[in-house]
Amino acid sequence: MRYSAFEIVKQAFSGNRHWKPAWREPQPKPHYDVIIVGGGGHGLSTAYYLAREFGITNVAVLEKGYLGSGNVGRNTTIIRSNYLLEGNEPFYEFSLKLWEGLEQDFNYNAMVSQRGIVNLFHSDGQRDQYARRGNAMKMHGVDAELLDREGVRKMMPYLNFDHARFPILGGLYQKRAGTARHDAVAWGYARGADSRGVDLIQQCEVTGIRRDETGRVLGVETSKGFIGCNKLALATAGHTSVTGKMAGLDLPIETHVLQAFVSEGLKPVIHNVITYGAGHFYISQSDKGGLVFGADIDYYSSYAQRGNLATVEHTIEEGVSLIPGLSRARVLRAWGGVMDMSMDGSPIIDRTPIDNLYINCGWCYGGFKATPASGFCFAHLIARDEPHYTARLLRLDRFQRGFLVDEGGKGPQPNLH
Amino acid sequence: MVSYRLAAGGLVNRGNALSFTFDGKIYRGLQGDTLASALLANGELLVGRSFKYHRPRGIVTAGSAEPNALVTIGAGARSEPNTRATVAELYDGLAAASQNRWPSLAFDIGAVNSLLSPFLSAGFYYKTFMWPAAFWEKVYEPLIRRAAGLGRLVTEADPDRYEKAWAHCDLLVIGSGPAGLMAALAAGRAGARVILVDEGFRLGGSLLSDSAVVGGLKAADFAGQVLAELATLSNVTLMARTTVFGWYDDMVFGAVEKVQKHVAHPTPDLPVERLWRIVAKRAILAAGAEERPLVFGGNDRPGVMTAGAARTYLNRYGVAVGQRVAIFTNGGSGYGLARDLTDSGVEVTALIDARRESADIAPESVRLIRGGAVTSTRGTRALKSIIADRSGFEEEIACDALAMSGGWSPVVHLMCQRGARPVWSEERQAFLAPDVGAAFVAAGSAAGLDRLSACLRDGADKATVLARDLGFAAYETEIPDVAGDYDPAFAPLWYVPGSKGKAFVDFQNDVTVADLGLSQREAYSHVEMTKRYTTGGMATDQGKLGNVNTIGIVAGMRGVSPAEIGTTTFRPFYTPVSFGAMAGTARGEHSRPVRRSPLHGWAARNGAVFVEAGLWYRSSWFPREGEKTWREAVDREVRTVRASAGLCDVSTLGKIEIFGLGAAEFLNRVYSNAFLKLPVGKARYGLMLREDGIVYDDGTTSRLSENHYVLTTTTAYATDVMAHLEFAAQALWPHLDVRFASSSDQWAQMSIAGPKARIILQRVVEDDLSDAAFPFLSAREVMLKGGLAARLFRISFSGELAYELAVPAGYGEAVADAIMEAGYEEGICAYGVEALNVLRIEKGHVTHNELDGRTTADDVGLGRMMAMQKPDFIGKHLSTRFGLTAADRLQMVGLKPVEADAEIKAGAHLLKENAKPSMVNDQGFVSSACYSPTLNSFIALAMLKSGRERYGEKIVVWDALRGSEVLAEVCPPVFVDPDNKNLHV
Amino acid sequence: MASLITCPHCGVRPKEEFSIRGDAVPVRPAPNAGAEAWYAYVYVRDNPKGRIEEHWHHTAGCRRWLVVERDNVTHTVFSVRDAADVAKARSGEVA
Amino acid sequence: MTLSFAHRHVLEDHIVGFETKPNPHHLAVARRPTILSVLSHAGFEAGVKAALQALEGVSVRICGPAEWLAVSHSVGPEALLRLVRAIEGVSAFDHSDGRVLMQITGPNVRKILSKCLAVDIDRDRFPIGASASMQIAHVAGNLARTGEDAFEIIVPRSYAGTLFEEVKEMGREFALTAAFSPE
Repeated sequence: MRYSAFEIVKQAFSGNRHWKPAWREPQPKPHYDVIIVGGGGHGLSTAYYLAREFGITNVAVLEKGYLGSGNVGRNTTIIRSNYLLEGNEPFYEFSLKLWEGLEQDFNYNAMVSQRGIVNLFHSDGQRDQYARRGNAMKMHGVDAELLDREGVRKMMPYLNFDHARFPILGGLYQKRAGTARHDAVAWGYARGADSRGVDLIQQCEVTGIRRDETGRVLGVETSKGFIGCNKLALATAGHTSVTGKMAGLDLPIETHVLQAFVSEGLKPVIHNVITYGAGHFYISQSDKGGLVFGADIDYYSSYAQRGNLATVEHTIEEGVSLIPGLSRARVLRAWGGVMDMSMDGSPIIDRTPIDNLYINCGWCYGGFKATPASGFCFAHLIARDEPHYTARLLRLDRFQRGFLVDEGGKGPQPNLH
Repeated sequence: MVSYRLAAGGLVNRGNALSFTFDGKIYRGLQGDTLASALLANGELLVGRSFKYHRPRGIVTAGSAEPNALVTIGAGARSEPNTRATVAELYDGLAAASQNRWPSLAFDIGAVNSLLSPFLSAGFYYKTFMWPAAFWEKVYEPLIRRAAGLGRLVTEADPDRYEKAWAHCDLLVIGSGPAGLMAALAAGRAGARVILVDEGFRLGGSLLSDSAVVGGLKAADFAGQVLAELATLSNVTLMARTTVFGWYDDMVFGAVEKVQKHVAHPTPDLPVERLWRIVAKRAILAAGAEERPLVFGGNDRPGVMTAGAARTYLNRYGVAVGQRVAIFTNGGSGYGLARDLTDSGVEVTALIDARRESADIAPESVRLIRGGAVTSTRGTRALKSIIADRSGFEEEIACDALAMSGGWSPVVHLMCQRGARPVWSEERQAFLAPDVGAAFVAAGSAAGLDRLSACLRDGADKATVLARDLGFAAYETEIPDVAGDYDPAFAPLWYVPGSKGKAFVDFQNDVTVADLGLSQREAYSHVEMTKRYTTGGMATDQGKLGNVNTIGIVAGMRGVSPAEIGTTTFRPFYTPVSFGAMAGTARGEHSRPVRRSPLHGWAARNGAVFVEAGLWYRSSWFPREGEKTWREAVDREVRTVRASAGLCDVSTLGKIEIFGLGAAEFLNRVYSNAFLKLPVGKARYGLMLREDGIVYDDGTTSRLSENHYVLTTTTAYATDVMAHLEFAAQALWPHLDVRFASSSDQWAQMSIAGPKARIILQRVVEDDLSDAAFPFLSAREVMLKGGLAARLFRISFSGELAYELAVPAGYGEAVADAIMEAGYEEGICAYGVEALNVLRIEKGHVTHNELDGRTTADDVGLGRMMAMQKPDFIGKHLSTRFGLTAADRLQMVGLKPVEADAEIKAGAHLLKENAKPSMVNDQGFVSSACYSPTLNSFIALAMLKSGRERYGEKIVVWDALRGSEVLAEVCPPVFVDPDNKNLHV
Repeated sequence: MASLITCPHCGVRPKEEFSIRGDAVPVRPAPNAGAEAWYAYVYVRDNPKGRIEEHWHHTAGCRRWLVVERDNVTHTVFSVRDAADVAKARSGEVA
Repeated sequence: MTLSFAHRHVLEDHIVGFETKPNPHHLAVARRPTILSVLSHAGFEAGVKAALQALEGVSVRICGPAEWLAVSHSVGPEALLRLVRAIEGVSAFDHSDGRVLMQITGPNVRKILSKCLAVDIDRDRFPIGASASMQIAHVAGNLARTGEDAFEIIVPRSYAGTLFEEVKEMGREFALTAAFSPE
């Protein structure tokens, strides 16, 4: 069923009683060409692109909860491609390009909204770093502007210019960045994959990976029984160590929790995405009026989808320091996303030492914006057994070989990335 | 006028009238009112508009679950959007305004959405607004954003104060209703440290709204009696106006206290709100139960509210919610209300009980309709009548208020915030609190449904168990007799079949039963997906009123038990918390502590312009009269240092005193270069790596005596390096005899640099400073003239003859003044970090601009500092990985523009001449740049692919971000005195 | 955990007083251990779901490194020990 | 050339005027107390602690295992350093200029402190004589209880201004006054 304005009108006149299910709820087949573990954003987009770009449709996505129940439904919805390093910038730009055509592509309004992002800087040193990053973006043909203090003030007069501990000196602006409606991203990919024949199997937890004596993966043990496959792809960020261990993989990943927040609905004041350079804080305002914001991880390892009060306070201290007017707004809800913090802060999309096992992990807290490219590149890898050009540096062996993609320069302490 | 104030009754102070405004109109209320009760007392039923359809809405509850009566209170920088009128304490001068309407509350253009509702079904926006693509951002989204939100955020800074505090107790009791009060009493009498909190401005909870008689007293008086006793116990703290919003690990509860939200003019000596972190050994959740609305056509008409709310307005505030009140119930609550209303002389036009039979007895004067249901309501901006249906027979009943009761849901929110899910009880037809261990239990109606007497008993008993568990001798608490309460038991009725018109499940977000049906048809069937697709439960009340009904209705559609549907995830915050309270004082200029150098006053007196450097303020440059730009000052400072002498504050560098027989070995392992043989009285430059082989930090370390060193770090890394050393000493090599402590704050440290540095310093220092007596890299204690012991180091960052002098911090200013005076004739100047930066760039010294967490020692030309012959040092073993030694790594070089006045800026990238800009063609970047007054040219340090092989090459300094391209020559990174002659004079 | 940590030296303290480094299980290899061992020590993390050991530094208190043994799902803390004691015990000496 | 160097307290800029009469809630800043950092080498911890506690006119503040501050209002830094360095297994240095000491007193002092720190300072849990390093108003400092309603705070000099202002702010509710201690 194609969604269109006409369809909406037509359905409205029959009391909205004839809308079709957005996807089937199939029983698993005994065997698939490809099984993707994880029905989150990355898993679903991988399935979608496998079907759409590479013609591989005998695919199952196994999800232990409901579709989109992982981090895709629990994040601050920012999309951007303002990176510094060669390992990252082309990949995230590829992703942003896919975002730009996404709705028409999968016939679902994911409300991709390119309202721009401003990374504020507060010292000369930080300006130099952002200039370096902005020039890297421009080298790759990506839009970037360096705003001075007045430029920032003109765009966001409500920021704290006069009583700040760390004055705002300017900002790196990427106009094409913005936000997307996170749940709709998952649903759009799911619907697109389903309509191309992919089986989306919910409430199906993978409990083991079955391998033959040569080590080859035969399939997965699940709460719905054994399901065989030719290729197995893990897209279980947050839990990659757990699923990886089922196949004996040891990974450069620690799991941490990142809290995010939303305020009560308010008439829109903040039009773009802002990141605070003197601390960890980022904020945007959704199309419903909620202020969506977050800051740093809780710093300790956690698989619990919840954080602690100290981080909440710290986040909001930063927020009020940056935007004094927030003081009388109210925070409505906090949630916690469980994430793979990799040892250099960048993701891994690669084959593994096990022949037909592929992983997509290590997204730290930046996985949402990567959803389209991650799926595309992972599908490319699975289909062709070679990395997509933009993901060629996001390899698993880079740690051993010393080719780190360390955007923050923080070194091998995952909670610092 | 429909609702009105009764002539008598209630807990309001009839002798104290308060004046307030709503949408500009002046009203009178009474002390003890909420804004909601005062509006009702004035007959104001219409208080807000819903989010999506802009339907007129009235007050539904008398508490914190209110979805409709959201108003903005206050004006200007003190205006507070989305405030629930039902919990806003009335004060004289309160000014409230309705929200989400234009041009006025009564005539709201947005209400046209209601007519379009067939097109605006759940999730409609996911299916449309996609064509043409460009229209989304230009047309559709701006329209959607115009409609977004409820209240308006004022962007001015908040003029009020906020605080945060910690509290500790044996037992935290949340809720001061019957169970909470008795729990506090039982534990308080036993001697436990008890904190009793309640979100209301008057303690007593539901007792304040109850018409029952407890121990011979009116329920509210009984509460008063217990509170009076609690107030005499020094181990009990009573906290009204305090909402526990979150339960965190280790029994830490977050709570927010409204300290001055009920006054027109807050005093600055107190905060308006205070955030509490309450650490409790045990806790009792006695938060009561929330009454569910019934779901039927037109259940959102102003005038429709919960029965419990109607009872509260009647008994607590002396307000009748209507002149003719109809009641629609599926349990005893409706009967209790009918009795209270008739006792107060308010007409009850009909009591419609969905159950065919029950033991409840309606007052004689009230017409009871058993087995009936309300299928729709009439009225435009206020309720005029209801349509009651009994066995297919419809009857229109005129009324101006409808009280509904769909049963009760225990308020278990807090106990579910750490992952446990509430448990469906078939018997209670409610989700009950999960078992979260013995330290945190629910009591009273929060623990299930029970009569008042049982709640009193439950609170006392559970507190007794917990107090005994903590070792207190707790005795059984006597529970008074209760008369005149009602049985709140009910039978399930999730949705009235045959309802006409929209039947709302989530009032604020306008989610209807039809929306739930659509979500199921479209396969958004998991309850979390249903929520996300319909937005039910996502409003400011977070589904407090609607979620259980949603679950019941979806269960009905699917033909399963609500247990199978389950709840969505409970997360903080129980009720929304102001950013202000969460931020406390840590905002604006106070967002981080300020660190002041001991030479701050000296620098200020010398005219310094300060700059933030981490937590510090450092002197950036020292402008003199006539200097128009910062560059003029910096150029002069640099020239003065190169020609004569300057004094720079370097107190902010980290300083760590290291002691022990193992100190030398320790240093040898934490630095990449050799440290075992550093002689006493000598300083050495050291390079510290991370374990992955990347440079971490640099600094000098001096051996002051055989087993005493002082190590310095950069300002930025002082804290991290200290922790890093502690890790190495404690977790890696605990056997080494090494102890250390930071002495960063003890010393005022100043660098005296320049060819005249010795002459000047000698005038202040007793010891012989000749090159022979105190050569380069000397480091030892000296005596200043006047008898002050100091530390002197002959080290140089500027490349000139230079010393660093450290004196006890309190003497810093005096000593700096003395040196400035001693060097007056030589023209000594104060110089700041900007000049220091120029001096070090000219000399090719690195900072964290170059050491950006990705560079190796070799990258920055310090490969010789990798003492690979040492068996072990941090970073040695991974430093030889292929990627870290590859030939095309970025290496530090100098850059000189071909045209001297062409400016190079840090952050520019490098391209081969005529190369097209692309990431593949990217040759590196400029890490540091400045104008060199010594060379009369811009110069830069840059990281360039295979840089050291490319001296002499012309390269494009590409700065498209700032619109510049400069041709520069690659050169060695040391621009001044490459042979280090100046250091040894 | 994570709201409060009972420091073996200072008693119950809020999380704000600590800085956290990460997994405390990997042991620094012997200097001659070889590339694979060093790679594993610096980069590879077992990262189990459940009981873990983590290095916490009591930065605003006694400035000792601690090994916090806890559950990363329930956040229950089982023990908090001084890292030096743990390191000594691991190297075969009774702490 | 003979020089004499004036010593300046870091809070000179924050404390203006001495005319204010101390209120019941008062913050008294010591002008020049002697404060040494004392570290014990492995194996000597108990002996060092006992020896420190035996020193006359010296208060011992616990920073952590094997680390203390030795505080005195009567013994000067050089003299105290000599005494302390005579203890076996000790390394010590003069920290008098690197640390600022203030005493806060008053019937509601615990209420003020509960707004500055997280530690339970109920009399049963933090009795008179107890001391520990902890976060005080966002600054790592040392707190000691010197009386029923009296506490002593020692913080790094560079942070003293921030801490002083924050404690004063939290004391506003009880009209907290502040001044240098009378010499």
